[in-house]
Amino acid sequence: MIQNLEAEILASHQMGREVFLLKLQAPAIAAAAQPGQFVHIRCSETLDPLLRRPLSIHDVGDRGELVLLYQIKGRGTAWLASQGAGNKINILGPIGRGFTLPANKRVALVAGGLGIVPLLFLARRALEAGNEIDFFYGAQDRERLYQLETLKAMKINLFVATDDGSAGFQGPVTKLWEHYLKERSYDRSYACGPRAELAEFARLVTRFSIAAEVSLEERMACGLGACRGCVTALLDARGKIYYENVCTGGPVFDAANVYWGDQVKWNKL
Amino acid sequence: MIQNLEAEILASHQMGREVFLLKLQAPAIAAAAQPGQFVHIRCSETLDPLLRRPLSIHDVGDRGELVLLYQIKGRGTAWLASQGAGNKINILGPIGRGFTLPANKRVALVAGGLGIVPLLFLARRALEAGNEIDFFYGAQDRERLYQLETLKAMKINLFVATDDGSAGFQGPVTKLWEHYLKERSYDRSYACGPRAELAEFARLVTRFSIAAEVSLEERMACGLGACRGCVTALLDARGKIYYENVCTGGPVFDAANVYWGDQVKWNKL
Amino acid sequence: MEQTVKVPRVNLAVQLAGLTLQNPVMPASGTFGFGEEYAPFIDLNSLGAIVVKTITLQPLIGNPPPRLMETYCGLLNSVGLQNPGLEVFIRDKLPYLRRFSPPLIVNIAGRTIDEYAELAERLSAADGVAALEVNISCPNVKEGGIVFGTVPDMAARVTAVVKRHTHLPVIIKLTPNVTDITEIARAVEDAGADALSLINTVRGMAIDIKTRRPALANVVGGLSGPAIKPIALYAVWQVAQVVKIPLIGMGGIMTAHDAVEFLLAGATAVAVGTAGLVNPGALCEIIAGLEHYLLEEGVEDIKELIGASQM
Amino acid sequence: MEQTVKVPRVNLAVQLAGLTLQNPVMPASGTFGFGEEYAPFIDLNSLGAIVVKTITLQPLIGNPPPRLMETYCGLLNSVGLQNPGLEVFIRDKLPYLRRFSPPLIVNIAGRTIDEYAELAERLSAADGVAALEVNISCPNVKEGGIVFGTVPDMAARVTAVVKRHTHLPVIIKLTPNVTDITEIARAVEDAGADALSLINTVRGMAIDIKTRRPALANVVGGLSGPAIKPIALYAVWQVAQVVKIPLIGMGGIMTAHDAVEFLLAGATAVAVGTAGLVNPGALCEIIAGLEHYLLEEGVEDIKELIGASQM
Ligand SMILES: Cc1cc2nc3c(=O)[nH]c(=O)nc-3n(C[C@H](O)[C@H](O)[C@H](O)COP(=O)(O)OP(=O)(O)OC[C@H]3O[C@@H](n4cnc5c(N)ncnc54)[C@H](O)[C@@H]3O)c2cc1C
Ligand SMILES: Cc1cc2nc3c(=O)[nH]c(=O)nc-3n(C[C@H](O)[C@H](O)[C@H](O)COP(=O)(O)OP(=O)(O)OC[C@H]3O[C@@H](n4cnc5c(N)ncnc54)[C@H](O)[C@@H]3O)c2cc1C
Ligand SMILES: Cc1cc2nc3c(=O)[nH]c(=O)nc-3n(C[C@H](O)[C@H](O)[C@H](O)COP(=O)(O)O)c2cc1C
Ligand SMILES: Cc1cc2nc3c(=O)[nH]c(=O)nc-3n(C[C@H](O)[C@H](O)[C@H](O)COP(=O)(O)O)c2cc1C
Ligand code: FES
Ligand code: FES
Repeated sequence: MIQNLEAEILASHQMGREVFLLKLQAPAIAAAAQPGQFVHIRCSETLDPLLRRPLSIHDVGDRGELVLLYQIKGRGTAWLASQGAGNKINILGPIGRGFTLPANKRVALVAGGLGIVPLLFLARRALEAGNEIDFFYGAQDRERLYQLETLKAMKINLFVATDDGSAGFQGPVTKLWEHYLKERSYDRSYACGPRAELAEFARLVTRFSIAAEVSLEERMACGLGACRGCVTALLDARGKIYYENVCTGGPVFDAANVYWGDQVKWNKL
Repeated sequence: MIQNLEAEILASHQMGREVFLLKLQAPAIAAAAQPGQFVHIRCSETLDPLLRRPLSIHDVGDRGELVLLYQIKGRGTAWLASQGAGNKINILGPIGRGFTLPANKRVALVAGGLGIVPLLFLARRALEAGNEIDFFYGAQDRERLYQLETLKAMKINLFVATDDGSAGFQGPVTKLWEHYLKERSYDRSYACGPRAELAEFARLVTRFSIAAEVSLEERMACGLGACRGCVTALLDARGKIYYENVCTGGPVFDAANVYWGDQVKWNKL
Repeated sequence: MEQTVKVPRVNLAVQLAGLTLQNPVMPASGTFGFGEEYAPFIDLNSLGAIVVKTITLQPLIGNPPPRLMETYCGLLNSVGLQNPGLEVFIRDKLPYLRRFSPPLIVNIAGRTIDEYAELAERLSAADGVAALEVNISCPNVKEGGIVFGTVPDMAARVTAVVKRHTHLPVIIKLTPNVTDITEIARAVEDAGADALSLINTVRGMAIDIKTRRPALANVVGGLSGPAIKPIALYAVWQVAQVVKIPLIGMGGIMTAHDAVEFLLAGATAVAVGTAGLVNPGALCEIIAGLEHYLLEEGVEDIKELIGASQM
Repeated sequence: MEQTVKVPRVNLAVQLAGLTLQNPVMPASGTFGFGEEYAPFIDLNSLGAIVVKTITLQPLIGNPPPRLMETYCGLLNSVGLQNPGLEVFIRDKLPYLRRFSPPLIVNIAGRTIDEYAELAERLSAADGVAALEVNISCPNVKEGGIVFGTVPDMAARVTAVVKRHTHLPVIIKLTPNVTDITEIARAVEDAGADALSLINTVRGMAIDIKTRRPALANVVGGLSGPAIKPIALYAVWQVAQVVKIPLIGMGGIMTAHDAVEFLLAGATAVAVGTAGLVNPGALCEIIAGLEHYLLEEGVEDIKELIGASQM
């Protein structure tokens, strides 16, 4: 069940120029959290900004800690970054359908940029379930490869790509994955990152016939499935478009069901 | 000239259940401040609440300190009360026409409730200018007689009234003043407090033919005389109503010029 | 043996178009889904009424994303009446909703007058529907919706037709996007409306300055939330001066304080939309806040507040 | 000897109805007094234009207080066009305003069409007036003002008459309180308007729940500020699709970001009202912010932004 609670900030660490790691005390949410789910946060004490902001669950701790990782994008996240340890913030969660957790399988996780957020949590749970993990992680440059040390300490096969080549392969993480796809096979794959990268990921999994899930983003209001505002275009069995809530129908979707074209254009049909 | 600056909070003391004394470092404003003037304060880091809040200048210190005293009334003042030492707030000031400062005269100052705010500052300056001061101070009860010790330490004749009789005379401060008016004469008098009390004060000064000034309040937007939003009804020489900005035409007005009736009713004329 | 009887000290109940509401607070259509989404957070039985998302005859897939954009103290939406259609509503949603005691108000929209008629008829035959709220004011669909809401004659025709096809109380929901809302209100009252809901969202827009494209795929959206409260309150006040039928006020109600303003302006009940999207507990907090306000002010019956603001 | 020449790297200038504005930012009428009130805070010479409070033929004492009420992200006002009248304006205010280089736009309102004509004629004869902004949209006065702004025919008549009585560019200021603002805009364009200002305030109201009286003595007020930005932006967008004359966009502009949205929607210039009431430096901060934005985005000429948002 989704909790609506005031969570105390245990710590807020700056991880990069505009990226923060936030540790909250929220046992009821941490206990129920599944990788791929998110929390919906009030980022103001006033009515401006008005709406909550969704942030994926990055990790949970043994003592009810809930860990988030986010980038300052606008006023909501800027407010969040201004809150220090001891402050309380109002959060709803855990929300949404997370990733399908495999057991004893070979899986690939493909993270682009802040796409690392839910995939780190997924990697941890997937390891516990006895899976073998190839983890592909791409970012603009080495400074933006957040949580690299944490990943290195995990029993996963880590592959790194950066746009500028400052760490690992130079180029998009999907390109890097493509190299390995020819030689390594997967039972399932998972991706989170910018939409263009996810579309490329979806192209690859179709070509290599791999079951795949992606985590999508849309602007949200309620986060509860009530307002129908956060939809994304999916394809039904006959290839016809329909709109599904990202908040409760997702944020994780089967890559094969997602309509990867320009969603706006469909309006004209 | 009106300053627009970020002032650091030196201290914020709670003086009563909902009343706070705020000390700011604002040398440019403190140096220019005249009793009766006010500052106009942004009470939010967001756009909600939107408008500034006017607060009278309560006192100034030797090292550029500006002292305010206010009661929490709504969201703006509540925000202000949440700000602690070291924080900076945006203030405009000093604004408005203050009290006419007498020299070597006998004056009466009549304060009702938070009306003490500008009158304490006036008393200090009036003392410096060699005046003899009868200070009448009324409040609901003794707990709400803020700054009583400060007043007692000043070379003024202090007369106290409370609605419940928990300190001094039981009844309205204007009633108390009326007793003394029969035996004491004044060159000039000054009042600040709830409008009903000011109206009664105005009645008394007319009856006893004392020159008198009152400090009025109206809701404000700009505080600069630009929007014409903060007007109060005054009477011109022929007894006809006109509207004057409280922010720049006041907040201190000659009691004889103020229209004390229901301002709204004039609309119908 | 002594007994402690908890006597409710204030009366929150109001009468609205033949319905008795235990309190005047209900969700605004389209912001409460079909009720189930809020069940984890509030007791639906504590509401004054339950109001569901607009139902159309056929399922509607709605507008493409992005459908939402936050504005200063406001929310733009262009959901476009996405809904599963009448049949699925009756089959899949109504049974759940019937479990709750507050009157169920079903909001309907047609593309044609005939569709309004059919919706009214079939919902009146369904068990568990207490009243119809007729949406002639959605800014997000091209056909139907708003065209019916801006021309007094059309508004009256829809009202009359719906009235002929139902025995249920008919509430007409008005748009603020008109030169004179009282004209529409009067036309609709004359045509037999039992109550009015006002206001629907205010048309608005935002532009994404990075992409230089309208922030909503649909370009125009409906503005809701605290930003529009003064507009909504004035609409209620204006209409309350000219009609006799009861009003449901809505638009930017965030707190019990806001709700009291709407009652004083002449609303018999209030609906809460955007506030519930931000805070799922909002409806119940507003109900509790109203009770608290009445106790504080020494008002025994909330009905005393209705229309009590006068110049 | 080397010389460092500071070359302005971006061009902020726009053309508007024959006027050249060094940048597209001006104050909104009625929020900037007669300029002098802001002189302690900003250099009036840095503005794109100067716009003064509405002038009427006779002095107006305005509406009784309270005239202001804050709402969520908004401001309700019912100043009621208080102003010293045409003669005092020309005698006491104009000489001061003539000292500044940006074009001076004088906003006028009449109670009758003849009054508009006389205002236009006499201001055109005065030295230092660059253009007239014709207020046919004030929600706070009973006569004149808004009645002219809601009926296309009336709006066109006022426009034509003003045009006949002046050689100055004529800007007509429209109200958003209509069913279809494009209809009014077209009528006014056809009648010869050189530019349009939109929007004036949105009618709204608030109630003081303590006294149970309307918060404004005048009951209804005009809503301005960030709350109305989406409404204003949509009005600009809509009108930009149907008229050829340039638009001055206004309503809730708080930041350069907001101003860019208005330009993208089709405004040639923008006016800033409520933001300046909250922060006296707002106009200059917005001008600086626009320059910064152009530099960041690599846009050399701000004119490239005008109407650049497309679906
Ligand atoms: C399910 C989900 C999970 C997410 N997880 C993370 C995460 O773990 N870490 C992280 O840094 N970000 C995450 N995001 C994105 C994050 O929600 C937005 O960056 C944030 O809401 C921006 O808020 P703001 O007030 O700072 O910026 P705003 O000023 O509101 O917006 C800045 C930009 O962000 C976009 N945006 C605003 N709100 C949303 C929204 N609700 N969803 C998507 N985009 C939005 C705006 O369109 C704009 O382009 C997630 C989004 C979703 C939908
Ligand atoms: C010149 C002047 C000097 C003042 N000096 C002081 C002072 O020294 N100490 C002090 O405690 N208060 C003072 N006030 C009153 C103070 O400005 C208001 O109490 C404050 O603005 C309320 O803001 P809020 O957000 O807390 O409450 P809100 O929620 O905004 O309002 C609460 C109540 O205060 C009224 N109010 C709101 N804004 C104003 C305003 N600008 N002017 C008058 N009433 C308003 C509202 O109508 C409402 O009834 C002064 C007012 C003026 C005009
Ligand atoms: C996301 C969203 C969806 C809405 N959908 C509908 C709808 O389907 N039918 C309807 O009559 N009104 C709809 N509305 C309008 C609301 O019922 C209400 O009239 C409006 O939002 C003003 O109230 P608020 O400010 O409390 O949200 C919707 C509003 C929002 C925000
Ligand atoms: C206090 C106040 C007074 C105003 N007076 C006038 C006026 O005299 N004439 C006019 O045409 N518009 C007047 N307006 C409307 C503004 O010019 C502007 O159209 C409106 O406020 C929207 O812009 P904003 O949201 O930036 O304030 C006034 C607005 C305010 C807030
Ligand atoms: S955000 Fe409301 S349905 Fe998803
Ligand atoms: S507050 Fe604007 S004129 Fe006084």
